[in-house]
Amino acid sequence: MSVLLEAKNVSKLFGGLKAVSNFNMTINKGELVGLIGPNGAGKTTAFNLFTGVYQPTTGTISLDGKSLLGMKPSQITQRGIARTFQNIRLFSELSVLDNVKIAYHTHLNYNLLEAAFRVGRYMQQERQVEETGKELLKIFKLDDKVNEIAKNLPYGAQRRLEIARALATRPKLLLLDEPAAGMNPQETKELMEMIRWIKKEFALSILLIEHDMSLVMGICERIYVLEYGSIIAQGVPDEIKKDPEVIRAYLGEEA
Amino acid sequence: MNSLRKRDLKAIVISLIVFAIIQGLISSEFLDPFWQLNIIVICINIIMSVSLNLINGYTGQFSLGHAGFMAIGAYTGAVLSVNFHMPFIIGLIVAFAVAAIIGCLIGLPTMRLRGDYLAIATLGLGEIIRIVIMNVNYVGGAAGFMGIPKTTNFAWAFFVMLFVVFFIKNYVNSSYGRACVAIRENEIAAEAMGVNTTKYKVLAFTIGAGFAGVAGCLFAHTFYIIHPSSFTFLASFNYLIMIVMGGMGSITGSIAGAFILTTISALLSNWPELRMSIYALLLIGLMFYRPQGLFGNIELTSLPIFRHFKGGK
Amino acid sequence: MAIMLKMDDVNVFYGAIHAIKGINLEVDQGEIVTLIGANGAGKSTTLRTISGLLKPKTGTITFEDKIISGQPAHKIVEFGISQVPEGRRIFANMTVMENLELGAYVRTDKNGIKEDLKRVFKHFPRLAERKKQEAGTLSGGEQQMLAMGRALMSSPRLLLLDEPSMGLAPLLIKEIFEIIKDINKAGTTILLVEQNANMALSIANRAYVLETGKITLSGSAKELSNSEDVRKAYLGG
Amino acid sequence: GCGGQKSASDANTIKIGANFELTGNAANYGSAALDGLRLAVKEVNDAGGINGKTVELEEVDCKSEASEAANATTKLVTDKVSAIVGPATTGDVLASSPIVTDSKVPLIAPAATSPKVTVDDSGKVNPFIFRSCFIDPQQGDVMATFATKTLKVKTAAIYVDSSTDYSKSLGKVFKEKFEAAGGQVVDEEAFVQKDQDFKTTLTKIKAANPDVIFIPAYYEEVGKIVKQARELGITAPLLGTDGWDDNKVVDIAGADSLNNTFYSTHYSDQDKDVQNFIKLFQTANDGKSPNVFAALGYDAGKMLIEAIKQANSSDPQKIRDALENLKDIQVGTGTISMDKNHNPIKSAVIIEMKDGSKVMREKIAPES
Amino acid sequence: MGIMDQFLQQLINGISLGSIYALIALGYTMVYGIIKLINFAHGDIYMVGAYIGFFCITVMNWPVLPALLVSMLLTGILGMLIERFAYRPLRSAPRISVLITAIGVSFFLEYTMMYFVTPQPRTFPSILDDAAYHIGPFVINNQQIMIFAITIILMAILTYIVQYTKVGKAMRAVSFDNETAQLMGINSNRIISVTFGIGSALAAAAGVLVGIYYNSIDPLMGIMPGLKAFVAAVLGGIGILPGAAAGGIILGIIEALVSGFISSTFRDAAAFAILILVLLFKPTGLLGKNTNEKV
Ligand SMILES: Nc1ncnc2c1ncn2[C@@H]1O[C@H](COP(=O)(O)OP(=O)(O)OP(=O)(O)O)[C@@H](O)[C@H]1O
Ligand SMILES: Nc1ncnc2c1ncn2[C@@H]1O[C@H](COP(=O)(O)OP(=O)(O)OP(=O)(O)O)[C@@H](O)[C@H]1O
Ligand SMILES: CC(C)C[C@H](N)C(=O)O
Ligand SMILES: [Mg+2]
Ligand SMILES: [Mg+2]
Repeated sequence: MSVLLEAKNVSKLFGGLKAVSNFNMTINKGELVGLIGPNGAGKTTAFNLFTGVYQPTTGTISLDGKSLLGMKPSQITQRGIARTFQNIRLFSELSVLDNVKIAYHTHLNYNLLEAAFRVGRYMQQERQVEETGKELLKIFKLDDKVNEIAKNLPYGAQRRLEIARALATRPKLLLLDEPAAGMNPQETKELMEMIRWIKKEFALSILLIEHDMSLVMGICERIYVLEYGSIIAQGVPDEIKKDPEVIRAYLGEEA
Repeated sequence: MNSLRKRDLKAIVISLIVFAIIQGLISSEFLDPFWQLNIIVICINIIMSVSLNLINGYTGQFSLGHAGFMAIGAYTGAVLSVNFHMPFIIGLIVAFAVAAIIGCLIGLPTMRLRGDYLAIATLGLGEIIRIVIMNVNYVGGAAGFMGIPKTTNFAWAFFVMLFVVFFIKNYVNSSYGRACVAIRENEIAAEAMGVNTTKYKVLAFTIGAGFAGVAGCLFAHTFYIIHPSSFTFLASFNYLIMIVMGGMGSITGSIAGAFILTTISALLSNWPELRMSIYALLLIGLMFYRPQGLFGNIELTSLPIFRHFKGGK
Repeated sequence: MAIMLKMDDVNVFYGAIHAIKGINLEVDQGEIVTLIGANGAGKSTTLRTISGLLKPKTGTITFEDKIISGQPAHKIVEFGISQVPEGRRIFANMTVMENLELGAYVRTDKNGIKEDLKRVFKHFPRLAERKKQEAGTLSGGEQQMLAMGRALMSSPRLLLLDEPSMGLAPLLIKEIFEIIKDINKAGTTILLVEQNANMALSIANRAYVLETGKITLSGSAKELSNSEDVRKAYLGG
Repeated sequence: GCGGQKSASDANTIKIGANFELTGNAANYGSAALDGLRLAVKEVNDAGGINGKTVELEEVDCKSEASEAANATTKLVTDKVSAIVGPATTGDVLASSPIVTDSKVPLIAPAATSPKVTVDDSGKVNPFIFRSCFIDPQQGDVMATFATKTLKVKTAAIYVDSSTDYSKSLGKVFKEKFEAAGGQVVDEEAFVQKDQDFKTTLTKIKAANPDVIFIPAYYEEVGKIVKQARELGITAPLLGTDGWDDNKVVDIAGADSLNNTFYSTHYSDQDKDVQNFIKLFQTANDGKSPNVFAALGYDAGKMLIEAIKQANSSDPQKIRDALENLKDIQVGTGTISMDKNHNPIKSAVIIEMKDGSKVMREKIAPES
Repeated sequence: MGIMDQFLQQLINGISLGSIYALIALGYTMVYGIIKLINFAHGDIYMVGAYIGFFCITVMNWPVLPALLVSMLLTGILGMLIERFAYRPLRSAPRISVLITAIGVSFFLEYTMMYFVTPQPRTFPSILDDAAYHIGPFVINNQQIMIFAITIILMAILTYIVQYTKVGKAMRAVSFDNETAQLMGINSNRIISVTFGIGSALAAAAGVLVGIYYNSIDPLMGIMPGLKAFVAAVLGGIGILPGAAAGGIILGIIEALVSGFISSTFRDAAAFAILILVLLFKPTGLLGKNTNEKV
């Protein structure tokens, strides 16, 4: 197995607060990894560091062996990391299809004048985006809603759309931040199936943050546990479940 | 897809018909000079509002300095005609370029600001532009620039407007426009989709500023005279009102907003003392009646009646 | 037991969207009643309507024999209903103490307020430690505690809780549910909305199931947790 | 409004446009000049009109703004007036001038004193623009001479309104003449219309310690500047020009502050040449006394009426020709003739303010 | 006068000008803080305050203090009425429409006032004896002292109200989250109304003081100071009371120094330039907290 993402000794300070400290993580190609830990442990911050929203105070992060330091989020997306957000961030006034179309942004290369006068590469590329976009939505059972405004979708559909949109950027690594938040146990079960299927279908690696243990223990191949910005444990689900440190800090007794 | 171009073609034919009718009314002197002038002003205001809408409505960047760029275009155009005797078309092009370049230079640092902070910064920049002009004696300073030839006629105003509207319409319906709208909807998510938000914000600001410059050049050649006081932040408010009234994020809305407000203003000139009070009440009333603007963010042309016009979906 | 809250054929709209379609619901004095349902079923809408943040288009809500529907939100607090809103919504730029004081905004009985403050600190000792801290810097679980403490400061007879476990780590969820039970034992009636239906049913007396704005099932918490339909739809098994 | 083709001068009337600052910063000048013009028109109509035709005034407000002045003038020429009187101030006249030139309608500016009004930068006389007052080089000169000869000062500061051509050009003339007479300009400052606070700049001027301060400006700002200057403890004489000649200055600055100030203007009401006009005006206006700008408006009206009489036509072009050749006609402020630059030859006076009232210090006949 | 003396004299000039900006800015910031509205009509409320004061002093022949208080009271009520009838109906509308409404209200106040009092400036009578105190080479007059003192007093009262009283806490709560404030039992409409009242009364105080200081008022007098006050509020960090006061004074001083040492025609440009520079380095103003949206 080859390494896709590697974070070495990463720390992030907010003022005096060490949100992430000495963080080390590797994700291999094709892996599905979980990241758990108490509230405020620094999980989302880790995502933000991977995607260029924040720059690490110290340490290095690399994708496919190439450093991501100093890159803007948009550049990192072009390199192949896509994400969803803890609090859904759709383009809420736009149609479902437009949400996905925007994600193809980096794969379009007609220039400003071609766009303004609708000549050259414009027509052909626009047609292609429209078609691929619709196909993708079909996979996520959103094809009957292509023209609906995103904010009018039910919550679950919004979560699906956010994942579809992330996939449209054609990532190598997909980061999911609490995809099951606000879902009931049944909905969570369905989501679990979907994540498995995506990983296979799109042949990518996934890193996910989640507080719902049924999901995390159910699908993750490996799990990292964060507390106060530091990794306190890592391993396969069965090890993690039994780890006394994890039970003390996060799971609680009789987990 | 060819239907896209067909639609454009149809729209152009319709525009030509509109042009022919109005030009006929002017030539036959059915419209008196007052209204002839106002029709030109409407075209200029449409350019202003549509270009501002690209910045405010589509890209979601709250700019209150649009009149400043108009001033740049106006003074550039005026200097070229009066002091360098350049043909009008050169004036328009250079006005675009100068306003766009300054827009870009201003946009680069300020587009980092958000919301109301951006609004006040752009307002301030608009005022700075105006105050600098006020201190340049070469263009008449605070006393104004006089003796500009009256070159702008209805044909110039109309066709330049048509060009600008089509340019911006096609722009927003491309991946460029989608990037802008994505920024408006959620900047962080837009970045996560690979949209270089700074680039597209500055680009929208630059293009918007450039076309405001074009409008300014037309404006300068309409009234014989330009004056820094025509380009205060109150003028910028006026264009803002037009796009809000029409509906942010709707080009047809901006056109309607510019048309309606300019016409109302002109009609009210019959009651000079009460004109502004009535105007103010109308404004407030319209906001109560339709807070999201007349068209919201929907294009008039996407309403059902217009569908078959466009050749269907 | 006396009926404390009663919703009678209540309909709520967001513009044209018919979010709540003729709900009938009762909460008795001293109970924990839970409202479960899928995303967007209308659970929060129901609570917001009771609190007066939304006005029902038709139907009435009665609280302790007074009709409260149509009253503004700040009046309803005075009647004795307090809500812990979805997502906590603490006043992040104020201190913990100031948040708690705002909770007691409608009250004038200085001694009563002091009593209740003590009570809150007993339930949530961690808040007592952090009186002076700016609320926005609290951890997620602490913020949830503050939101509940703040609601208790108005000394409500009915407490509405909207997804108190959302986004919390498993350990904290357990803690919060323990506290809810304590509060109820101390005499406050509770209407609880939860996605975490297993937990909710485990502490509730009775439950209602809400589906796209309608109540489709109701009964004792035990009955519902054993119901095949409920388990399939909401409990993940 | 729509279809505004109002009847042009027809068989029985001659229509004259009156375009004045009725609101805005220079409203007092405009309204005064219009009062004077109305008086002239009333007189001729009472006397049976011009060759049987009544003179009709179409009055428009240029709001003391250049662009509005252009709009208002456009409206007048659209309504086919035979000639236009006004606006009062230089800037507004300059804004109107290309329009009347394009449509070949003569315009008489009653009070616009900048030379640019009638003669452009290249020295070409604008065929359609005339005036009924003296010009700025004259009053700039008068004040510079007064400063050096009468007040015997060595240094001056100049504080101009950079938003008016009037003020800017006067500042220039004064500087030239003052330096030519051996004086030294120690500080030059500018403000713009509608400024409220002048103290900061006045502090700077005070630091330069000039013997006099020359402030060619309009009444609103003059009043505030004088007041704030005195508040700052500036005791030096303040010099001004015809823009000072409005009672508003006294209202704002207060009589005390105005002591030790001097300005040039068109006449003094103690002057015997104008007594006749003053009486006429008082009778027509319930005893209200005119100011200089009413007189200039009256003069403009008189000149225009005389030109129409001589042209015996309501044709703008013919009226223009007649205006160009006016000679020795009797107007409110004396007898005047039009020179080749479309300027009448008039004398200037210097007024000193003493406890709120005007005292004539000098009357300077034009050098010709 | 040496350069240092000149500098100090300009500082005095700047502080008195800045105190006026500060007074107007306080109201701006309060209103912004509570409903996130850039109340462009605020400058015109200040104008109305000046006219009411003018009326009291010239027509009713009242002394300054009662005129000031009555003007504050009536203008405060006007502010509440405007909020009630123009802004409250749009509480759930997009912010930009409320902004346009505010511009509408601004035009309405300006031109309706103009219709009744004519556009011509009115001259305030000199009522305070403008005794000037010469301290060495500097001059301070009564009015400058009075403006500064009134500003400081009002500012202190206001800070006390907002920080320590129940109403003040309610204001902060409504400002942070209107809906949740209602869940605390706060009648947010009433609180918003009170905020408008106080803000408008402060503007009225500034209006009367300016009338006395510059002794000239006109219906459009509010436009520029209104804008400057807004700039001052943003400079200090909008929504923050001490920020508004500091912003106002700083702005006044900058303007004075620029006109004193560079050129008064660049005064406004310099004010805006400083604002923009500050924002580029501190996007939420001098005293503002950096509240970057948490991702
Ligand atoms: N932009 C920021 N500025 C200051 N502090 C921050 C910022 N972002 C995060 N933090 C702090 O860093 C810490 C880690 O936050 P983070 O959001 O990563 O937690 P988390 O593990 O995702 O928690 P949760 O499970 O509740 O989502 C917290 O204390 C948080 O308050
Ligand atoms: N402000 C609003 N405007 C329009 N529709 C809304 C609004 N708020 C909620 N809705 C709609 O009303 C319905 C009920 O929403 P509600 O928030 O009550 O659901 P919920 O059961 O609390 O769901 P969740 O588990 O996600 O909190 C949903 O379809 C939602 O989309
Ligand atoms: C009315 C006058 C004061 C006008 C002044 N003489 C000018 O030329 O502008
Ligand atoms: Mg998180
Ligand atoms: Mg909910």
